[in-house]
Amino acid sequence: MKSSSVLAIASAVLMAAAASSAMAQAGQEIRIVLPEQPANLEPCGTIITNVGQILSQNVVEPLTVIDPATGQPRPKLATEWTQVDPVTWRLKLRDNVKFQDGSDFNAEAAVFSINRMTGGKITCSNNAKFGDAKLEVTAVDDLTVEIKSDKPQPILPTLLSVVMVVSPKTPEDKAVNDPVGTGPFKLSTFSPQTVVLDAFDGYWGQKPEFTKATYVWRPESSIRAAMVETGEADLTPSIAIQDASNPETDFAYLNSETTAIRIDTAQPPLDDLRVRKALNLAIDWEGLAQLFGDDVKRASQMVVPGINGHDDALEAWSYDPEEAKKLLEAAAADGVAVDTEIKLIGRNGIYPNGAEAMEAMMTMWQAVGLDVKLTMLDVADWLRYLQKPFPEERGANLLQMMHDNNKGDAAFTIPIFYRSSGNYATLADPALDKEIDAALAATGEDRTKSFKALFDKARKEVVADIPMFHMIGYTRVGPRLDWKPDITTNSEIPLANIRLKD
Amino acid sequence: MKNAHDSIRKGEGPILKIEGLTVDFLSNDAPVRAVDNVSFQVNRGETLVILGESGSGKSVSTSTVMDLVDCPPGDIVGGSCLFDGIELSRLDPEGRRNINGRRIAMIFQDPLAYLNPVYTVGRQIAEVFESHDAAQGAQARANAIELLRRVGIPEPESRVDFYPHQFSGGQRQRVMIAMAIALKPDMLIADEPTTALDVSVQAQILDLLRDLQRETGMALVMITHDLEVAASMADRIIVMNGGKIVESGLAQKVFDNPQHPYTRRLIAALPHGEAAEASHRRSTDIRGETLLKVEHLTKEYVLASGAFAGKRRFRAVDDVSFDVRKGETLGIVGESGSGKSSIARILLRLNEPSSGKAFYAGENIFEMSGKRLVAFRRKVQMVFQDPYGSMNPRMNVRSIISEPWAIHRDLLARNRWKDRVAELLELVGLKPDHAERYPHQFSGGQRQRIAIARALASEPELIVCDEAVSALDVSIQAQVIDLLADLRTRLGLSYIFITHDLPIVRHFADRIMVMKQGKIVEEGPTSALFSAPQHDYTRSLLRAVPKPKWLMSTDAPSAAPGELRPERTRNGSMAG
Amino acid sequence: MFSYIGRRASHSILSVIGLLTLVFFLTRLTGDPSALYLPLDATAEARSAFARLNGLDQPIPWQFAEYLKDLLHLDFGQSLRQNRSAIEVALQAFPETLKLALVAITLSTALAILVGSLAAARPGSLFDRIASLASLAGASAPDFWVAIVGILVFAVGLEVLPTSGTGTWAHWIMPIFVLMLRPFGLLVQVVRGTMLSALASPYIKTARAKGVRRQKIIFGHALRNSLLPVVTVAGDLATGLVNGAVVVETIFGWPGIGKLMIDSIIQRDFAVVQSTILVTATAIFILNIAIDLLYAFLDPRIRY
Amino acid sequence: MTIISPDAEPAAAPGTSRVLLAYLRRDRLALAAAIFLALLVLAALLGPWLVGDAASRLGLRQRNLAPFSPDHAWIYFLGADTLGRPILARLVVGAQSTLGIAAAAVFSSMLIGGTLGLVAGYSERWYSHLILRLADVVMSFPSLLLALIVLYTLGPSITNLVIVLAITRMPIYLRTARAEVLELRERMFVSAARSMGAGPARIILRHIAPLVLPTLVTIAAIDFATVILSESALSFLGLGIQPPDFTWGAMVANGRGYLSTAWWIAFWPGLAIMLTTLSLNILSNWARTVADPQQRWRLQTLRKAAR
Repeated sequence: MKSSSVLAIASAVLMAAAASSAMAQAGQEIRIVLPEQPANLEPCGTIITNVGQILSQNVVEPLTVIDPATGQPRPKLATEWTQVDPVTWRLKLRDNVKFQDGSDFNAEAAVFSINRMTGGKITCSNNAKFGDAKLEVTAVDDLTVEIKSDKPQPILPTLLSVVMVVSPKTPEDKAVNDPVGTGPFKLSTFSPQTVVLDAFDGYWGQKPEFTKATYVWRPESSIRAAMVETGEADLTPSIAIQDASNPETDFAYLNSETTAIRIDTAQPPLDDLRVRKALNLAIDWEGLAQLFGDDVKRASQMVVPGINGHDDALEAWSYDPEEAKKLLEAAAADGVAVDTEIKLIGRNGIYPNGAEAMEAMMTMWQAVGLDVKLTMLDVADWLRYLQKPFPEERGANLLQMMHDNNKGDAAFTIPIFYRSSGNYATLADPALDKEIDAALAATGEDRTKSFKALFDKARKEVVADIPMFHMIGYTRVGPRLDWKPDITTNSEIPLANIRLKD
Repeated sequence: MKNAHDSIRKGEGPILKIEGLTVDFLSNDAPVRAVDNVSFQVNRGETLVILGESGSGKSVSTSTVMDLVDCPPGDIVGGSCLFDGIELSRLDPEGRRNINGRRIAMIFQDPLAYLNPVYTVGRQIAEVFESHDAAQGAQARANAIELLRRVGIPEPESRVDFYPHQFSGGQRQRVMIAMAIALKPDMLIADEPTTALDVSVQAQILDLLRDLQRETGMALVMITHDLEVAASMADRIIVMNGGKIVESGLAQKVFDNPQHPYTRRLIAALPHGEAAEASHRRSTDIRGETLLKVEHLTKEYVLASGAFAGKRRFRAVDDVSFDVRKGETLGIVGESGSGKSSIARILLRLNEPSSGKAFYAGENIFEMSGKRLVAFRRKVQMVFQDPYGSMNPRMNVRSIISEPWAIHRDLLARNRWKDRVAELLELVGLKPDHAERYPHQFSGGQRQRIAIARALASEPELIVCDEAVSALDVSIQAQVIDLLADLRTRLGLSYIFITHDLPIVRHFADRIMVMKQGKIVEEGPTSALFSAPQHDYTRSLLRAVPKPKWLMSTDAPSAAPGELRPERTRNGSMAG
Repeated sequence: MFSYIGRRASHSILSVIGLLTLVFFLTRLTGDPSALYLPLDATAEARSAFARLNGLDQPIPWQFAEYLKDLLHLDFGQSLRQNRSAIEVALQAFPETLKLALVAITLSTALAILVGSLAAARPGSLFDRIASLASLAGASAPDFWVAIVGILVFAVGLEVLPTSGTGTWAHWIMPIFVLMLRPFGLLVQVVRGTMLSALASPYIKTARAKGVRRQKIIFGHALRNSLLPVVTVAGDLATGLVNGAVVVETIFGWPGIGKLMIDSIIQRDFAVVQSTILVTATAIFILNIAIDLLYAFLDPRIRY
Repeated sequence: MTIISPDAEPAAAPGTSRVLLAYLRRDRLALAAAIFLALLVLAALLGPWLVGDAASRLGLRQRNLAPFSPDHAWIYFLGADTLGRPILARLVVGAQSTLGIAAAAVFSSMLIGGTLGLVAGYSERWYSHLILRLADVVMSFPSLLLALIVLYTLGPSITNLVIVLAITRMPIYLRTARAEVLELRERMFVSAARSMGAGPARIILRHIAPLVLPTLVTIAAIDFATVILSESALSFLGLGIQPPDFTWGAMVANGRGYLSTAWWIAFWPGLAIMLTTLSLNILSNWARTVADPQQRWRLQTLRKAAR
């Protein structure tokens, strides 16, 4: 009696297990667990990580995509593009593309999508990539679009990678949670627990292997890792380094993020170059790297390799506490108040182990004799220090920051940090401003060289920041999937690229 | 039924025989011996009264019979309890349970606390039947209704579904009795069953107990501290003191010819009717001037009685006028709810009156405020019924007595306080070195002395005593009253002495005012009121004082007024 | 009774209005949300456009007046984050929390009553000691710690429960267990304490003198009288759960109002913050009135 | 008692502290709890002096060092945290901030809540109603929101954390104090004081407050545990104490990500929290038994009479 009932239970459990695995295979469903709940599913906000990871290239598609290897734009819904004159670009669009609601993709639809983004009637995060550019978009014929801008836009095709094309039936003046695009999947449900996508039969390109994709979210990295381990999910991006313990399933990838500390060059004693250099030299970089994993790359500049303008030859600061002390002594001898209290402003949850890194750096700076005090702030509070106008009476401060340039060009980095008008810049050097303007206007080889020169100058002469690391992301991929993350994983997870192992 | 069969054997010798019972209560220090080598027996059908003051061990000995003493901290050191030939201490819990409620039943002093507040009385009575598998469900309920009718609860069919708090004190005790007699026990233990009740209600309950005993032939063990109740009920009497039996015998013999000094002292303290007239402590010189004059005092309460019914008004004090002269003691007598305590609280401005005036030394008390009120509160002091409750348990005696000086700063310089406390303590018969102790370290009588010392501290002219001696044991009552009378003579005080107990005021008051339902029904000099009461109510109050059993004619139990007595079921048949 | 409910309700409405006003002004002290809603590299124009679009450029008292005006039309504002009506967001999340809280508080109260009464029936016994210590130990651990260890042990190690999420009954086990720990621990103590004093009360003596069976004395007489303080504490704990199942919701991915509230607070989604507080505060006040009515039901002496 | 003649000696009170100690010895669990708490307070007071700056000494090359490693100094006995700092030293230093925050929060909420409760209970003026509505508002005000508001407007600091915790716990004391006062003010000795002419201030401070205090202190003991736990929950949500300051709660919160790989980082501080709150609960249970005259005998050495 007893043994038979045990047997019955055991067989029931086994059958249930078998059934669930069989279901997963038959349904060709993929389950992805994200770190955060997407607040909304507005296609104009795909540069927000958790929106982009669901929508981008799955539900909605951009006009162009960036090649992760070269940083150059490649065709997507726009098949080719030509620069007619410095302020005008002409795009050819893909033919035979249909939206998930049945309407046709054509020049009108492209114009509508661009105008919806730039129109200002909805809050559109993606639009920020265009800065303050004014665009005038017209449909030349059914599959040709012309874009005129008020000033030269040498990298417009790169910028077009954030233009998500939406059905013309989408409201123009209202943000939506039910996006309709041209992608291989259409939105089925969006609830506070889950987002479900179903395959779109009328997709123009190659059919993905999955017919259904389910997204859930858990903030705790260890739980997300556990979900993939137990088979509750197939894939999770951005797990913490300590959870990336299984080389079979956990893949490291250089993401496009660069961590750094900004030095407020306007505040004494940080206005002294020697102090700024000492700050860079006082950090035990090798030790600090332990916090971020073996694959982390020491950064010498604010963009990752592969971005147009990155200087591979530029060397990072080394660890030399003795030299740092000497520099500080010299500065002190010149009357610089090196004993002023310096506020180190960190942000909660900015990146994994971010707070630990700040604590460690504070201790190291204190070791060379600087009076550094750490303050960890909430995002909104921290933003007040990051962006202009800076708070009055902020005093000498160092600011923890992370920069993500995944758009292939240093133009998305240099002006904001180093030009006096830059939103995060504490510098105000007219000569430097001029150099930057020239570089931005340049094209081709010249552009690359100018950017490299600027990064060199920033590292060696200006020292307005303390570049830390090019960060590594870890993704856990379930054993039945054949897929590897790359630099774009932080902004999109195209389901069409994921294959099942057989 | 088994019970019916048992109850026939009336008068065939002892139903309960207790031999050498000794019970300790354990604590950190040496065990406290609550019952010390006590032996007695209860005969079938008789009434045995165990008389003793608080702490004499009278309740513990009977609780042991009912297995109600928690062990630990209780500890039955030795002795045997033989009930109808069964040694109780050898029974297992189930055996004890079978006896409790079925063969021995018990009723307690405070029925409000001893009835479960969240169940209807019907359910609690029915529980007796159900616990002993005598009846279930509807039958048990029907039995409960019948029992309620038998003990004199009006409209038992509807009242059976009432909760204990919806009954008056006397009715609650009737409910307890109904519960106790449900299975016609062989023995009923009544532990101070009438102590918290008014005299007239007390008389009714005692009558009921007597009637029931006659009907069922059960033995009745009555525990009381009240000599008059004891005399009115007892066939035999046991006097306990300090855990020991000091005297026992036939009731009349013990009362008429007490042997033990303790018993003698107890009986001497009893304010016997005519004797009080001879040995009274009334004041001798009453100066003519009027200290307090109360005119048409009325206190009305509005009772909100639910959402649908209108508002009901209730007059606690109804158009009362009187005056108090200097050096005089005015006694205010009435049963609970007569409004006598409301008057005290209003006069001290603890509650506000609805209308009326009260002039103290010519000034209307109710219009006083600020400094005038504070000054008035210095002149008039109050002594409360419960001396322990009226003192802050966190303050020592010195702070308690010096509090008036802390409030009325000009009364006494701080450096004189210590000496004055010592003086006052001596004045009320305590030792000066008691000043550093706390109220809980004193006995009830001592606490009341401290309360009097506190009242005297502000050098008052009038002291209002609200049931000031009612909570004290008989022998202590007399001492405190003597003290009050002494102080009156020495300090020229006036008293308003509020009580429910007529004999006590007879001893002490110059004039007496009898109150009923907020109104004054009779007022006059003490001796006149006792010798020739004018009002029916006063007469009935005087009559309700229990008379010794041996002086009563058995077939005419005194019919007491107050509560209406419903018709009794004549045949007295009990269901089951 | 009805007038009592009316009075309580009017007090509650007053409190809710006060609460909403306080929250309105205090949340505005926490800074400008536009920085959080726009990418870090958004232009100044984009920021001011955002503020204008969402009415954040007006002076705060003016914004409050607007808010009140909309409230009268039962318009609770739009969520900045979620592109939909704020009250809808809150009302969608609330039942999830309520389900969790009700099950947790009911189970822990029932269990605590059982364990606490048995412990009080034999004070000092082995059962009493173990029950007291174990329940207290459970209540003494940080809940998120218990939750994560629970997942690592039961979902990853033993693979008998799902890690997190919603769906089957198995998904309920761990969140409920974690939520129950603290209420259960505290309630066992309360039940044990009140039972001990109830068992020492006079009416228990009466019951014993009547020959009532021991089981009935404990569960019929003593327990019935101990329920009032238990209900009080359970009510307070339920209030806490309605307001604060945040940790469990966060860890187990339960889409409840606690998680919604904290997300909205951190994201400065003011309309949603206001709506969640409106919903939870209303629920708490209703709960309090319900508890008062339960008192009257449990104790016939209480009449309002 | 027998008849007490006026000159009979009232019972003398034995030395209170000696009796309490004897009661404590009778309850071994409570004794253990008391010893643990005493050691803890000692560690919090002397600890920082004992371990020096070890609590903040970086050891990036011995990150997540496992406990009980024989080849490291004794201070690494419990292992090292994510920055290679010795956990033992951090526990000792963290004890100070953890207990300090909890004590300050509990004390101030008891003081403020108790005072408001006294006023609200004794007086029936308009401000009593205001206080009650205020308590309602505070009670339904989510503590997390309050934490964020304070964190943002006043900045992250231990003082501000104390403010948040104190405000959220306040209504408990307010309501308890009020309920007690409502009962106490009807008591005879309050009437007696009033009839003697005592004003409201004197009655509240001299007569009522001393009797309310023991109840509040009992609640405070349990609340102490609650505050430590709420503080750790705030840390978990990132709204609690901010680095470089830390408490046990923050240590658990920071170590939670390592539970599967380096369990000791979150385990030791979690254990410390658990033992502390457990001890407080056990002690407050003990205190309740001592205070209850019907239960007190359980803690007494019951000496039977010789028979």
